[in-house]
Amino acid sequence: MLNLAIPLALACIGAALLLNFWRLVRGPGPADRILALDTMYVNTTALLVLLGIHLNRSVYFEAALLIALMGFVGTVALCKYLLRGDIIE
Amino acid sequence: MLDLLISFFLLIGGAFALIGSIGLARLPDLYTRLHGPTKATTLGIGGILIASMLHFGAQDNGPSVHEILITLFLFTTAPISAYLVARAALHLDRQEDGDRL
Amino acid sequence: MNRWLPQPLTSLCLWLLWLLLTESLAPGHLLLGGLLALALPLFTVRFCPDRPRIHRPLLLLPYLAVLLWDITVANLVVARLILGPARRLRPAFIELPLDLGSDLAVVLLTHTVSLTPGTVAAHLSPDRRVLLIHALDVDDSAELVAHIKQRYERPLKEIFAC
Amino acid sequence: MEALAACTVAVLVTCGVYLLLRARTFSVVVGLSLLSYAVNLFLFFTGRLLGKAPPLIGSTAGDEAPLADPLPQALVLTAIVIGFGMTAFVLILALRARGELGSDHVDGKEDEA
Amino acid sequence: MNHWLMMPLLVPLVAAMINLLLGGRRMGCQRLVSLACSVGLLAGSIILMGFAHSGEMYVYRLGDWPAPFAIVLVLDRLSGLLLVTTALLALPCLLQAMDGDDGRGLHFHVLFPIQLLGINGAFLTGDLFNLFVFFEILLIASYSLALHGGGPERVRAGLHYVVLNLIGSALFLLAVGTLYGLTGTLNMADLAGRVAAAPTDQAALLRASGLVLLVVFGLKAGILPLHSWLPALYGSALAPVAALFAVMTKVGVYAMLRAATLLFPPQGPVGGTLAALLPVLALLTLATGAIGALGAQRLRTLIASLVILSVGTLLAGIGQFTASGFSAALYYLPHTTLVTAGLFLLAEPIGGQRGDLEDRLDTGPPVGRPAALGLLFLMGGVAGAGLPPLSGFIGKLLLLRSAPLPDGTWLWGVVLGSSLLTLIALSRAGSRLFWGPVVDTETPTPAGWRPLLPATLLLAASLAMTVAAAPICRYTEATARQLLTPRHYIEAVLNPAPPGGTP
Amino acid sequence: MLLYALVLLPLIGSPLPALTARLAGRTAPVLTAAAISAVALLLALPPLAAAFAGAPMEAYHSWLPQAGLDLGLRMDGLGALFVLLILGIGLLVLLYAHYYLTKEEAVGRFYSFFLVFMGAMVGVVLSDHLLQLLVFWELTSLSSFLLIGFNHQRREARDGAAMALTITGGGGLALLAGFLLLGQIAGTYRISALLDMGDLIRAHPLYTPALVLILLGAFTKSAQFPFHFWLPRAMAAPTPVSAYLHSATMVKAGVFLLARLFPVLAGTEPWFFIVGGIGLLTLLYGAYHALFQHDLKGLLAYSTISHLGLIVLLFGIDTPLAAVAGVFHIINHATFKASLFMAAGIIDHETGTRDMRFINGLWGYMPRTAALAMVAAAAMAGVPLLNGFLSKEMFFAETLHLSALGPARGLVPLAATLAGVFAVAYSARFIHDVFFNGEPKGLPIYPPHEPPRFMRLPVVILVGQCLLVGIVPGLTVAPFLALAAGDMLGTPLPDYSLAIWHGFTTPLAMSLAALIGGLTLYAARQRLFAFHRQRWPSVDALVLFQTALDRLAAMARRLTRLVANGSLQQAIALVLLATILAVYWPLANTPSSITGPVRFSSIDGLTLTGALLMMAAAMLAVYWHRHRFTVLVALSVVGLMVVLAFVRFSAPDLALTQLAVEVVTILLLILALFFLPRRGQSKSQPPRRVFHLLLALAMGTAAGLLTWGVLTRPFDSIAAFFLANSLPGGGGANVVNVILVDFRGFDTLGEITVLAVAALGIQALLDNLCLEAGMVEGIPDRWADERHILVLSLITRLLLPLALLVAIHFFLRGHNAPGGGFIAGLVSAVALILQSMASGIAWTRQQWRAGYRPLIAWGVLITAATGAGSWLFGHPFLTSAFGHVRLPLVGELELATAMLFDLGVALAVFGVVMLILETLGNLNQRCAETRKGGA
Repeated sequence: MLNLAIPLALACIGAALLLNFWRLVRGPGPADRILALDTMYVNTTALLVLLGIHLNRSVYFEAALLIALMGFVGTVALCKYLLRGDIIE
Repeated sequence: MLDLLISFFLLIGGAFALIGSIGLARLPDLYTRLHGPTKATTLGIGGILIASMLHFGAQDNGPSVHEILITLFLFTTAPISAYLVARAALHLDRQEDGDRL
Repeated sequence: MNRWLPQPLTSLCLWLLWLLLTESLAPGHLLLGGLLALALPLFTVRFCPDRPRIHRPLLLLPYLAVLLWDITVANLVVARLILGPARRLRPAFIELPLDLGSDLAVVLLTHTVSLTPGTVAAHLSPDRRVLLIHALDVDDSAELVAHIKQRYERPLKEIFAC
Repeated sequence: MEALAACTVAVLVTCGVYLLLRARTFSVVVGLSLLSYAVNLFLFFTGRLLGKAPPLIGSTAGDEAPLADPLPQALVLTAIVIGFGMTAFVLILALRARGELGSDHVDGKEDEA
Repeated sequence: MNHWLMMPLLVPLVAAMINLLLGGRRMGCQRLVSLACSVGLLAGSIILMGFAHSGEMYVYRLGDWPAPFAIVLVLDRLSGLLLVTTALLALPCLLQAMDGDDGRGLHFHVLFPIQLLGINGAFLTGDLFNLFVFFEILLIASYSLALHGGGPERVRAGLHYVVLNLIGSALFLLAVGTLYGLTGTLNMADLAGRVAAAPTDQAALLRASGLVLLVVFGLKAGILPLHSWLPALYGSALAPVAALFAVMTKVGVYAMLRAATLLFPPQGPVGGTLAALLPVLALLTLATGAIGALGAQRLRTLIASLVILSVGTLLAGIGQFTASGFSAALYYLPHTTLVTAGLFLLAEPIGGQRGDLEDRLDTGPPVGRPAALGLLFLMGGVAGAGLPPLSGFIGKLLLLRSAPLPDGTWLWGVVLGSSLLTLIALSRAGSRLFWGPVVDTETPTPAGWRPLLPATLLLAASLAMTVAAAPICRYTEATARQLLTPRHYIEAVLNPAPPGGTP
Repeated sequence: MLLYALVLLPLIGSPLPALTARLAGRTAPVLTAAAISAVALLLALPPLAAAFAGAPMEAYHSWLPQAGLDLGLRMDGLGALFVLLILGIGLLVLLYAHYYLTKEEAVGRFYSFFLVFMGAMVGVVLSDHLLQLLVFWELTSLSSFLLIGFNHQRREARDGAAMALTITGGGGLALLAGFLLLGQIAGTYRISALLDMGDLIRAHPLYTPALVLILLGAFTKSAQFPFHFWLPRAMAAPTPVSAYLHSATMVKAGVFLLARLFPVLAGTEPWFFIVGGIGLLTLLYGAYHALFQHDLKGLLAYSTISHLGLIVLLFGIDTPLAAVAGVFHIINHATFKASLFMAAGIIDHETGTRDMRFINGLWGYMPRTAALAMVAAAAMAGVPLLNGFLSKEMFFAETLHLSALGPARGLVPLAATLAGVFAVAYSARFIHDVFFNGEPKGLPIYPPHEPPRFMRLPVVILVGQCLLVGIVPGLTVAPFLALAAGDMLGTPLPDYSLAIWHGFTTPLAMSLAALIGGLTLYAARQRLFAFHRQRWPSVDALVLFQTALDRLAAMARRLTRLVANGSLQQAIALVLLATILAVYWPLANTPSSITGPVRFSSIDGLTLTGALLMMAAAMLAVYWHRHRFTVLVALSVVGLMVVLAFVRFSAPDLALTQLAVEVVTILLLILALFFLPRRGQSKSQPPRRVFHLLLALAMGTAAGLLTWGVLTRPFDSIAAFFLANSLPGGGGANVVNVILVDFRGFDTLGEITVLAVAALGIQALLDNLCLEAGMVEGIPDRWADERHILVLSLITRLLLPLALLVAIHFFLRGHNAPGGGFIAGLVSAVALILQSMASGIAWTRQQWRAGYRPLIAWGVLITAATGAGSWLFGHPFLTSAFGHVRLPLVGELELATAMLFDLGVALAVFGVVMLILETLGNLNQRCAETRKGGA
């Protein structure tokens, strides 16, 4: 069962990443790109957890946590740049 | 049985993540696109995290609960990201179209 | 209490979080987590100058339950909208007048709005009186405003007593 | 997989080098970043592409997959950190150059047509 | 194990960090710490050279792990020589900097020891990746030092320097990766063995990695097509910094020498290409330096060209892969380092009193204090152009003698031809700077002996190297022999002597 | 020892005049210098006696065998003769110079240089070692440079000096090569040993190159055609210098060398043709041109050239007798030419000019000087009863026996006579034009009168010698000549007589012909001058030379700019080209394939997706490189995919580090973007872009090939050791971390040092910098007015403790699971930065006041101290220790030094990141204040 579900889920996430990237390429505005990037980060978090299940190792969990954290920081910074220019004024 | 449950959550998660991204890809403007990632993707990852909890919890080194942490974290930050993106987009649009609002 | 335990709630949360992180109830970790839970707030308290006062913390639980449920529903709704034909969408910006006295409450409301069906918070007016919401599919904006006020704002008002 | 790895490194290097050869400091910095990604990947790949077991002794899996070569990983880690310092430095230097030379051209001159 | 080996690394590191803790306000204390550090380094380096002079290889196994696995430091005669050269150079540079240049930017007294740390580390380490790390240390410190004081020229030159070296670092990693991917080791002694034993189908890749290393080291050393950053950088950096940088190119040369003798000896599958290429590059670089010197319009550019020229000369010696060639290069190395540094220091007081002319080589009013400055410049020029009786001549003599005709025809031609060009360039420069119509306007003349002391010390070293040529040559000859028998190095690193065998 | 003293005395004594000048004015320096010279002369007497006794004094010490450098001095007859000339004439010139130099001139310096030159010259003639000779040789070039340029206010002095140095110095280099070759051939550099090896050397295939190189040296020094042109220009030197260097000593160094090496090198066809030919050419050329000089010293200079040519020709003729004549002429020329120079100097001194067109009729003003000069000039012309006549006649005689030339043998005597004609003519001009020929015209100093008596004294002495030698050669010069010539040839001397009268011989006829022809020529000088002006357009050698040098310098500049033109792009392209060659060349030149024997592993979809995304994002970054903001986003994607790759191939630690670093980098880039100009960038020219693209492709392919080559080969690494020893030896299950803090902890110490220095460097770079905030195109002009976003700041404050908790978690588990000091430091730094982003840096700084620089310093120090701690236990640096402690309640606890090490790392990394961001963040703030203050 798992043998089927994991590849399927992986495929879904993979497809999601591709779609995100598509949006990132298309834009049209910078905000769209930030959104796409943010979504990529979130999807990658999911992907890492999935990979952990797939490889049956829990060591990727921290990486997932960190991706979530760092993705957030990146998004904040990019948005702040659009809004204010200087992100740590 | 457990496998079934895990698989279910995995598939739910994967599907929602995909749906969120589909929304991001095909919806017409930024504000509508925002909805996909903020909601569907969040749930998607939630599903996968539950699956992970079940999967690792079932193994012999005790319950696996730290996935909750990611969930919590994502649920705290995703709305802010969305808010900021929308805020930025509004700001940019206003520049272009004058004060629409 | 105040000197050495400035934020008891935060400390408690941190302790729990530490246990979550390490996934261990070993005495060593209980102790270490406790120490950290005590020590960290001493340092971070400076970063929270205006400590939010939660009047009735217990009410948070039902609120969170409602929220969780709504999130699940939200996803199903959004999924339907996304997968359906894009033409049928009726997106709109809606202004939600706010009636909350606490900053934390306002923030929680924006979170809630963003996580629940078909709405995303987009802009909070500088005076914190109006929240601009973007909705994916709106029939009647007034009804949506009323729904949000009734379902989320009211409990928040109670919790924070403002 | 080997071909894919080689291809990835090649593309990253190509892109990085092309950007390096642009005339604006920012492009150069981005090019350097790409180049360092490529080099880090390359260095990492020299430990061969083992996808099963991170070099953690006694990690959860019961299967006996060979542990990945930890040495390149340690090297890449060092390289990443050093690369970070260098990128930061050259970036700020680009700012300084803009301040001192009044331009973000790498040679400090204004555009020559 | 001989813990002295850590001294050239830890002393500057601790000194730098103490200076960092002292902060920007207490310049006096910082100077004292730096001075103590430099003096200590000098003393320690001399002691280390004394150890090395016994002919024994001192291997320091960091972390007490067996050799090919963890990092080792290795002290042989070559490292000893270079350590002493660096320390000898550092002290006058520091003294000069303490004349006020150190306050023209932040953190000079942190950067300066770190620069020494990087250089010393590069000379001592026996591990290829660790060499990379030390390269980075010395580079990052050099970036900041080169930019110390600011100003458009400096920033432009610095930017080019930094970017090129970042590319160099990437290429270094590329080469290290290839070597590791093929041989599975990083210890240079171990690498040497594995490269020699590599299957033939790996030869091409190994050769490629060797050549990429050559490019990397060549970039640091400033050999022919890779030298374009050098004149601008050395021409614009503050005098004590430019003087200190005289040894930076030698780090590249050192690395080439190490690689060419240990990793890729000419009889091996890889080294043949290297051995064929090196002499050609050397002569081209030599010619480039000489041509650059002739074409220089500023004194400091001229001296920078001399740096390029010296690199070419060094490689011309090394490229022969004979004891006499190595020995010539190794005698020439400290000489050229100290003399070019001295000239850089001298350029400062000369350029400083010429007003808008600065150090441009146009005829202007002669500089003040012609006796002292002129004498020093004459010494520097004589040594730099390789005229008798100073050490440059001995170095050149050793080099020419190491390549007897008719095989050495090219070398003789290029070396002598560039000597002529250098002679012309230096005599033109000297006569334009020191000789000219006397103008009544008052030129600001530096007073006292203090500002000239560092330059005097450095140039006096040339004199000392002449007087002490015989013992120095004995040392360099022994060094050359040691380099030509890498077996000893490999054995010392990989097969530790039985306990009690090493002090 | 005596010999060493003889050489070293003037050299070591050379600073004394300069020093005494400072103390005791004008007379002290000359007295010092004269005293030194006199003592040296005295010192020369015992060896002279030894030389006469046939047992030359010598001293030889081995010094630097590696360089072939030994110390060797030997004073045989030839050397002795020259020493006497150098010291004797030197003393006279010193006396003369004392009166010649004016008060204003830096006399001390002059005498110092003079002594250096004297010492060097003595060194040249006494050296018994080729290379040592060369050392002194170059020293004479250098000191003559300083002496010629003594009056450096005058342009011609500067230029003349530089030209002399260039020519003679260049010749010296050729000489060096020649000597080295000679040494290589003979196996020794010792001259006295070489002298016996003539046959061996002449038979060697390298003989000719060695000969040519040595001759180059000799000819440049002795101003032989075509290297003669520096000598007339060197006349810009003060006249004592000319009298000393350009008559008696330095220019004689070249002919001395020919004489010294005569037994070694002479006797072959190349010697005969080159030396003889050049000598003959120079003889004629100099004689002809001397006639047309208007400058007194110019005339003398060309005459010197001509006479040197004569001597060279004599040596070239290659018979023992010719050699004797050559040596004889060396002596004679030194005496009469030195005195002539001195006379010219006196005239210059007394009239203020040296132009013969103005100086006329001085006989009436300074008859004594005139008489002396006339005698000397007559000697120069070869008038009987004077020394010049004797050697010249020997010369004429020698030209008659040139069998080697075959049918052309008659030409040489003819040419010699012709040269004699011109010599007489210019000597006549010197006498007639200067001392008679009407009245002086427009002299700067008028009326001229006799110089001080002692200024004339040296001239008197020298002219007296001319007379003495000319009249009673047998009593005066004969023994010296015999000794010198004998030691030069190394063989018994042929019979010759120094008598004035040999009967009516062909040489006498030639002398007479020269005398008569010369006088006739001088009488017809008007027409001749006109002819000369037409045929020899006034080409100034100096101008030519300088133009040539300037051209050369300009060409050098162009060549230099060809490679280093100040363009970074070109520099990068060169580095890349070199690398591309370095990779492709070996790969192309190998028969074996790049692909190795290892079987390929299969690709899975996920990896493919990731790789595709990475590549696509990288290409996007290139495509968009003008839209900087978008580039940032693309770069983030690449970084993210790199993280995924690390995860995919089992490197969790790497993934964590890369992630954290990635975000901080992006933050930095964004911060920097704010300050970069928004102006749209112009594209570079299409051909250049194509070139860059090709370069990039080639480089990329090279990297790809390397990857491919490496990955398809079997692998046997030292990794097994780490995997096996990590837990038992390093006490950690996370092997990567154990490598970082233990096996290769030294790398880590280095890398945090790099980070620390980078941060400090950045701080230094941003010091005093103020930038206009720029904006990027496509982004609005106006920023949003909301400084801090409530929603964000509130939540981030809540997140801070959580993030710190996570950081501590990473830190504590690092040794056994992915994590460690780096990541902990980076995560906590990011957490704090998040506060800055949400609430502003000023606010954050208020809450958190710790200094970052001490943090960095302590971090590095802790790390280093941990390493050094192992010394206490007698272990090498960085030896780790760990142990398990059982605590009540808590359970087992692992304590490892690695932990402390990692703590240092974490502190340093945290400090570094914060310092960088804070400095950068403050930039805008500070600038805003500056701008406000300025406005």
